[in-house]
Amino acid sequence: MERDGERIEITISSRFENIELVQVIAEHLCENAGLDEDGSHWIGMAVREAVANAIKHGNKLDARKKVNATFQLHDSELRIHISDEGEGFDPKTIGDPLNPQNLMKTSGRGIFYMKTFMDQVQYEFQPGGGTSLMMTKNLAKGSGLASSKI
Amino acid sequence: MERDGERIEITISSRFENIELVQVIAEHLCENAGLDEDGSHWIGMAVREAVANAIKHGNKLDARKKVNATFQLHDSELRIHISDEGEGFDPKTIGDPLNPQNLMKTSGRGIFYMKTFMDQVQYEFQPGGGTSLMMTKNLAKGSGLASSKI
Amino acid sequence: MKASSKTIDGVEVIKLDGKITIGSGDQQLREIITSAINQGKSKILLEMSGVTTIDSSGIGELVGSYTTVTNRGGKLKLLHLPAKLNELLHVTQLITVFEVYENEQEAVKSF
Amino acid sequence: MKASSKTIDGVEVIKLDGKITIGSGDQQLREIITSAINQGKSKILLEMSGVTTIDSSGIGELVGSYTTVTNRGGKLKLLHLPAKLNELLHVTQLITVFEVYENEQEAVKSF
Ligand SMILES: Nc1ncnc2c1ncn2[C@@H]1O[C@H](COP(=O)(O)OP(=O)(O)O)[C@@H](O)[C@H]1O
Ligand SMILES: Nc1ncnc2c1ncn2[C@@H]1O[C@H](COP(=O)(O)OP(=O)(O)O)[C@@H](O)[C@H]1O
Repeated sequence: MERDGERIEITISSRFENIELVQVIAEHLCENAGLDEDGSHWIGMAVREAVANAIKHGNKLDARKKVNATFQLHDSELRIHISDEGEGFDPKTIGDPLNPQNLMKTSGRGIFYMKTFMDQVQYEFQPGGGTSLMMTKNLAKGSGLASSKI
Repeated sequence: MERDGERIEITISSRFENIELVQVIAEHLCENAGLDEDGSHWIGMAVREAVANAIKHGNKLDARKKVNATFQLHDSELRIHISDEGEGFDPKTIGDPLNPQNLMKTSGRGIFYMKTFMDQVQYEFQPGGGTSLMMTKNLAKGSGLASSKI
Repeated sequence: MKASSKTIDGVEVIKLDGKITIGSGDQQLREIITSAINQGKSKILLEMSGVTTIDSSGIGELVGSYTTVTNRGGKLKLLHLPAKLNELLHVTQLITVFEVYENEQEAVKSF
Repeated sequence: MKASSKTIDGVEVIKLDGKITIGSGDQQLREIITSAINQGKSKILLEMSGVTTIDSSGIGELVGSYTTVTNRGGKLKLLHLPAKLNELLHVTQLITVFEVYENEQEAVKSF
């Protein structure tokens, strides 16, 4: 594929209005890589959730703190890396939103959506603070939710 | 304005398909800042021309070479900085596309369009090679072409 | 996000348009529901066809709206779900919580 | 970019749709014009209403097309310019070069 080895990087300050900037990059990249509108949309949504968490829970809406996103395309694998300057968290403590006692909660579905739309979702925490999230998606396998998960 | 001090940075490899990624960032930022669709479009077009030049004339389509774009918003002034890893050029040698002898040329209108849509267009060349372009636009002054230049 | 409402046979039909996402639309939705309830409305039908984007915060706010209305003895139902919103409610099993209609008349009658 | 064509009274009406930008659409436009000329067409009307984006490369390619057709003794005219393309031709004074029509019948008759 001609776009192999592609790497795009974007840095934003921690404002909700900027989420969309990272989301459109993700969607455009996916469409450039030949994914259909739906497939691109679901990946864009995973990115939206990841960036929202980085801004809200990571950087706690401090606009001086940055969120960095990189997109890499190798063969047909898209790797998305999103990092913030926050204090991290323990992914093991995150509840399952499908658990009946969580069903009616007003939050707690962001990571679940990321896992639904992406093949892999993996957190790493830097010693100096900061959350680093790596998500991957094989674009050749069929796009997102409708075709692969339902 | 609440978005003062905003800074967005994006790095792409030198492929024409990536021009649009930088363009959409520009357009979204302008719309977020309250500019109308037309005004945002013209700024997006100036960015498109600048990135196309960086890819084509600067990095000579070498996909390993990067183009970097930063967008900064201070008060209502948008500063856009676009740099490549090319060998630079002498802006004084660039012809005027309105000159009758250039009118029918098939190229040479990119910088002219940038100057039409932006308030300031300024080139700098790094000692180690590389072209650095700074464009500014006062978003409060009315948007782009239709209202300010024609 | 924009909202407009009309009353049909005692049912408050609120049409939501645009984004219901974090920081834009999510709080608005809460305010809309709160104000409807404060005006004594207890039968609320959200017309969703104009919702262009929703994220987990928007979904959470829909759940919160449902709970708020139900706790006050009212009913909140959904009309005309866009395909993507439908899928988002499906994967989170929230589709089992909401009554969803494809026809306004039918939806209004069901209250 | 996509192109489709029809012939009306000996005029080749070519409808261009999509982007005419660097690396996508600009070379295509050149090929379309070359192939029309090679097929002996000399009256060419480009229907532009479906052109969503054009950049300086696309504008340059339009100028190149004009020159190619004119040099072969033919004529190239434009129909239904979108507002933004119109402005791009205005600021570069290229609007003085092209004959532009808003009505297909009129445009066809003018050849
Ligand atoms: N980047 C992050 N930095 C710190 N904490 C995070 C981050 N991302 C997620 N979390 C934690 O994980 C929890 C679950 O996240 P999520 O599933 O997206 O739901 P929600 O954001 O609605 O709480 C958050 O409430 C937060 O405590
Ligand atoms: N980033 C750059 N690096 C090197 N040369 C450049 C760059 N940008 C512009 N130029 C030079 O300036 C000329 C004019 O550019 P422009 O007005 O955009 O027209 P065009 O790209 O159609 O030639 C180019 O042909 C090129 O020689």
